[in-house]
Amino acid sequence: MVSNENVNNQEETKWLRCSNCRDLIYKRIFFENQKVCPLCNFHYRLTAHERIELLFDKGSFVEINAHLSSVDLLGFKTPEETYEETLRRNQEKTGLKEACITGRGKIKGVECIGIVFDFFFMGGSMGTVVGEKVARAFEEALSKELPLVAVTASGGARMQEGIFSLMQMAKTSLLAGRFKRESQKAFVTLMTNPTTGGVLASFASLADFIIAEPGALIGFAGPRVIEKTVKAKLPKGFQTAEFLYERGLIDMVIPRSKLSESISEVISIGVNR
Amino acid sequence: MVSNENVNNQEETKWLRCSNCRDLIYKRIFFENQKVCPLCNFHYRLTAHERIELLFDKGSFVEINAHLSSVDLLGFKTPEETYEETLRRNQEKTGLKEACITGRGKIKGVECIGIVFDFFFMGGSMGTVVGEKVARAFEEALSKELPLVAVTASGGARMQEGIFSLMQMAKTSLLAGRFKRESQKAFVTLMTNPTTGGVLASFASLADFIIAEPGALIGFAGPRVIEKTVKAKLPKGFQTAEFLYERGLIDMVIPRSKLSESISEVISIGVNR
Amino acid sequence: MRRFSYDFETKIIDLEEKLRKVNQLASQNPSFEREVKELERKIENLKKKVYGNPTPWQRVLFSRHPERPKVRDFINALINGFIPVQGDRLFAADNAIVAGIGFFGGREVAVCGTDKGKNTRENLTKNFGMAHPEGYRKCLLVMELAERFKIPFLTFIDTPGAYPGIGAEERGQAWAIARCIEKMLWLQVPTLAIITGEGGSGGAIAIACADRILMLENAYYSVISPEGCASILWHDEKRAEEAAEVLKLTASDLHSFGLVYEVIPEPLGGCHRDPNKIFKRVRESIKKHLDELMVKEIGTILEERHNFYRQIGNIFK
Amino acid sequence: MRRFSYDFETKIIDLEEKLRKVNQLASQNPSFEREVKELERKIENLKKKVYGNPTPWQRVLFSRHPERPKVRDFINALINGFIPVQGDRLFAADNAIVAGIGFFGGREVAVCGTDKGKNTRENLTKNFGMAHPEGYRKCLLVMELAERFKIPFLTFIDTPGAYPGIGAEERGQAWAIARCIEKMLWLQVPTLAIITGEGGSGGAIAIACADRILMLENAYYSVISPEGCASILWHDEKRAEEAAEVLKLTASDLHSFGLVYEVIPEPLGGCHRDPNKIFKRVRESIKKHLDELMVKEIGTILEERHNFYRQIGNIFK
Ligand SMILES: [Zn+2]
Ligand SMILES: [Zn+2]
Repeated sequence: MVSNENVNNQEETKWLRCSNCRDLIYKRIFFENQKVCPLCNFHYRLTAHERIELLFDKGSFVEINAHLSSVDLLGFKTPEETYEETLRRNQEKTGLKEACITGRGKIKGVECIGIVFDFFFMGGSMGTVVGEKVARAFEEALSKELPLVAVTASGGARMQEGIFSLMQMAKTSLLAGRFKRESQKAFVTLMTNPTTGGVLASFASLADFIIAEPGALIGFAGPRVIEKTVKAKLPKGFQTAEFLYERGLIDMVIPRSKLSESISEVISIGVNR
Repeated sequence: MVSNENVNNQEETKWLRCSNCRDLIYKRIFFENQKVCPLCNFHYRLTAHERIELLFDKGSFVEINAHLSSVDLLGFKTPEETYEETLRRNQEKTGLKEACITGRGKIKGVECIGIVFDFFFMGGSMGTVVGEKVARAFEEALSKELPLVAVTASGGARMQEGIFSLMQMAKTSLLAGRFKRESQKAFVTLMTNPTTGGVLASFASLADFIIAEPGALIGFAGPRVIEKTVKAKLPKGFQTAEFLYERGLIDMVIPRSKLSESISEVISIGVNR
Repeated sequence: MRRFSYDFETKIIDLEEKLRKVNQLASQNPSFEREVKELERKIENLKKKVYGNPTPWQRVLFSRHPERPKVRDFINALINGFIPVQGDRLFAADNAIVAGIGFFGGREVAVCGTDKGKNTRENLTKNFGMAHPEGYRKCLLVMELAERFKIPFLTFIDTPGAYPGIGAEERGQAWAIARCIEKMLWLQVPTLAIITGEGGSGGAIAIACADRILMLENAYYSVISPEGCASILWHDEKRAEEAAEVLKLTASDLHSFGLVYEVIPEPLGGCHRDPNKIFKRVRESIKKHLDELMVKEIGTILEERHNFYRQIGNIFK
Repeated sequence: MRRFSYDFETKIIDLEEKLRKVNQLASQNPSFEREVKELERKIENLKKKVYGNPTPWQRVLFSRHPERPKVRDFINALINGFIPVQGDRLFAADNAIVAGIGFFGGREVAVCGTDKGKNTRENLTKNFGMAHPEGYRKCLLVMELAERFKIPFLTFIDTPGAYPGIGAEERGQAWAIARCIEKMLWLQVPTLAIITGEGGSGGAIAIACADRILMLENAYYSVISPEGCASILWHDEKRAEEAAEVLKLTASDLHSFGLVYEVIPEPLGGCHRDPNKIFKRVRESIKKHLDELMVKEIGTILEERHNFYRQIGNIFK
C-alpha cells in the first residue's frame, strides 16, 4: 500500500511513497487521481464506499439488504480467536457489516443494481451473507428489470464458514444463471485487485461482459499455491488483468478514470427495450 | 496402396508389398485381415461396399436413395474434361453413382441408418448429391427413430460444384443439428482415412461420439497446405487419429476388427427407450 | 507516394495521378482547367472500359485490394457504441475475429466479422484475416449473447479462409467451424451475413449461414480459392484466372443461383475508391433487410431459414 | 510386501500381517487354529477401539488412503457398457476426469468423475485427480449428452481440488468451474453426486451441484484442505489435524447440516478394506435415489434443486 515510509519528516503530510514504483507522490494528486499512482499507474485498492462514490452518480446509490450480518454456523474458533470475534474486529475496522455492499444506483444516468466488494473486510471473502446479498441483488435486478454490475475484490470463499461458504459458489451461480436466462438486461463484472478463488469461479466469471482494472490480480488459485505446485517461478505478469485479456478470458481492461463511462455503455444494452 | 511391385514374378500372385512398412504380405492373409497389414497394422482404404460388408450384419443392409446422381450445376469444365465426364469416369471406375451409399442395416443386431463414404469416387468429395443423401439419412433416422452411423472417407467439398458444394456443409450440419435436437438416438461418426475439409468441418465432427480407425488422417486443412503456410515440417503423427485422440477431439481409436462391436455398443444408447 | 494498382488498371492510376497534379496547377492558374476537363473525360471513359465489366478474376483482385475497407472499417462506420468481446473464454483472443455488441441505427445488434490487417504488421496479428478455432469460438459466444439479448446477429465476412496451421488443427479447427455453422443455423434470432471481400470456403461459411446473405459487387464466395483450384486442376497456381471463371464465385453468379439475397453495387473500380459510398449502401441494405426480418415471428424465420438451406442444390438426375 | 498404514493403525496392520501368516500355518497344522481365533478376536477389538470413532483428521487420511477404491473402480464396478468421452473437443484430453455414458443396472446414465492414480506413474498422467479446465469442459460435454439423451447425470468425486497450475490459469480454470456449476444447477435431467474420497473445494463443487449429494462415511468435503486452512490460520501446515476439526468437513457433519442427503457407511477402517462391500452399498444407494428422482417431473426436480441451493446457509442476524 501507499505509505509515508522514508519520507522526510517535514514533508510527510504532503507526500506518499508508492509501494509499486517506490517513487514519491504528491498526496493531493494521489487522491485526486482516484488512488491511482500518477507515475506508474498502479491502481490502489478502494473501499466499497470509495468505489461506490467513484462509480455511481453522486447520491444515486441506495443500499439494499444492509442489515444482513453473519452468524457463526460452524462454531468456528481457533485458540486465538472465535469467528464472531473476527467478524466484530472487521466490522469495527471497516465500519461495514459484511464484505460487500449491494444496492441500486445510477452509472452515468443508467440505473442498475450494484454489488460492490470490500477487500478490507476479511479479504472480501464470500460467506453466507455475501452469497445471500449477491443472490438477492440478482433477484432485485431481475424483478426490477435492471442491469447488474458486480465489482469484485475477493480472495475467495470464507474459510471460517466452511462448507456453507463453498456452497455460496452454487447459490450465486444459480442466480447468475437465472438472471441470464430470464432477463434481457446486461450483467457486467468489474474485476478489481484481487479477484480470485470462489468468487471468480462462480458468478463473477459468468458475466456477459468482463471488465478489469489495470494490473488487477485475477485467478483461480493464488500465485503462491501455484508456485508451490509447479515448483517454478511464475512468468512475469501472470494472472494480471492484461494477461487474461491477452488470452481472451476478459473483454476489457479499463483505467479507473474511464470506468463509469465504459460500464454505463455496456449496461445500456437492452435498457430501452 | 498395396501393390505387387518388386515382388518376384513367380510369386506375384501370392504376395503383396505393403506401401507403409514396405514388407511383403501374404495376399490371402491381407484380405482375411480386412485389408489391414498384419505386420505394421496399416489400415488400407475400403470401398463403400467393402465397408458395408465388414460393418453390417450379413445381408442386413438395404440401400436408400440409391438413384440420386449429380448434374453439372455450374457448367464446370476445364480444357481437359467436363464435370459430367469426370462423373461418368468415376461411376465406371467404382460402379457407384456417387461418393456415398446410404441405407438401413444392422450392426451386431442393432438397427441403424448408415452413411458410408467411398474415397475411390472423386476422393469421397461432398457435392449436392452426397449432401442430400446425408440429409435424407438423418431425416430417415429421425422418422424411423433409429440411430445413425456415418462412416467418412473424404477429401472435403467437391470443387466441381463450387458454392453448391460448400453449401452442403450448411445442409448437413442443419440436419445433424435437427437430429441431435429431436431424436434421442445416438449419432456416431466413424472417421476413416482420410476425413478432411468440408466433411469434417460439418456433420462429421458434430457426432455424439467420434470413433476413428488407427492411423487415419483427420484434419481441416490438408498437410501440404499447412506445410506451405507455416513453412515448416509438420510434427510426426500430426493429424492422425491418435494425435486427435490425445488432444480430446475424438473419443476412441478402434482397430478395424473391433469396429462392429464398438459401434453397436455406442448406438445401443437409447435404443430401448 | 505511388498508389497500389493492378496491371490492368495501371493506366487509370497513372492518369489519376496526373489529374491530381494538373488540378493543383489549375487552382493557381485557371488556364489549366481545360486540361483538367479533358483528363477527367479521358479517365471516365477509360474507367468505363476497364472497370465496366470486370472478369471474375478482376473481381477477386478487387476483393483483395489492400485499400479495400476492412471489416472493422464497416463496423466502425455502421455500428455505434460497439462493445467488444475479446476472446472465447477458453483459450485465446483471436484478432482475426472482431466481435461484440452495438447499435445499428437505434437497434441493438450482435456482430462478428473476419478482419484483415491494413499493413504487414497488422496482418501478422490478424493472420491475414484467417481465424483460428478460438476465433470461431468467440463467434459462438457472441451468438449466445445475441440469443441472450434477443437481438439480431450480423456478420461481416472478408477472409481467404480459416487458418491452416498446426495449432489450429491441434485445437480442432474443423470442430469449431462445424459448431458455428450448426449454431448459426439454429440461432433463435434473425441473422444477416454480408460478404464484403473474400468469402473463402469453410472459413467464411462458418459465420455466413444467415437468413439472408448479402454480397458486395466485387466480393467473391467460393468453395476453394482460385489458386487452390488451379493447383488441383492443373498443378499450376498461376492459372487462377481460369479457375476463377469455372468456379462461378462472383456475387452476380451467386445471386443468379438464388444463394445470395442481394448484391450491393460498388463504385466503378472497387469500393476502396469511395468508402463512404459503400458504407452508405451497406447501411441502407442492412436496414432494409433487418426491417423486413424483424417483423417476422422467430418461428417463421427459422422455418424459412431451414427450408432455404435444406433445398440448396437439389437438382438431381 | 508391507501394506500401507497410517501411524494410528500400525498395530492393526501388524496383527493382520501376523494373522495371515498364522492362517497359512493353520491350513497345514490345525493346532494353530486356536491362535487364529485369538488373533482375530484381538484384531476385532483393536479395530473397534482404533477405528470405531475416527477423528475428522483420521477420516481425511482414510479418504486419501492409497488403496482406497478410485473413481474408475466405482465406475467399473457399477456401470456396464461404459462408452468414454475422451476430451473437451476444444483443447485436450484430461485424464483426471473420467467421463462417458453407460448402464447403471438397466438404466442409462451419463457419468463424470475425478480420477486419481493408483501409483506415481498413473498419478502423473492424472495429476493426482486434480482436473484442468479441459477436464471440466469435458464434463460440460457429458452434461450436454445427458440432456440430449434425457438420462440422469451421475458424478463421482475424489479430488484434492482443481489443478493450481500455469496452464490451468491461462486457460481459465475459474471460468470452467463456474460454467460447470451453473450448467449442472440448470441441467434438465436428474442429477446425483457421490463424494467417494476427497471433496476438495472448487474442484469438487464443480461437479457436485446435484439434486442429491451422497457421501461415503470417510469422505470429506471442504472449502479448503485442512493443510491450506492450517497454513492460513497458523502459518503451519502441520496443524492440519486441528484445522480438520474446525472445518466441520466430515460426511456426518455435512449430513447434520442438511447438505448431504445420505451418508453411506464404510467398513471399519476404511472402504479399501472391503471394496466389494462399498460397491454394493453405493450401488444400492444410487439405485434408491435414482428410483426416487426418476418418478418426479423434471420441473419439480429443478424447482426442488433450486430451492435447495438457494437457501443454503440462510441464517443471518
Ligand atoms: Zn507508482
Ligand atoms: Zn505394413
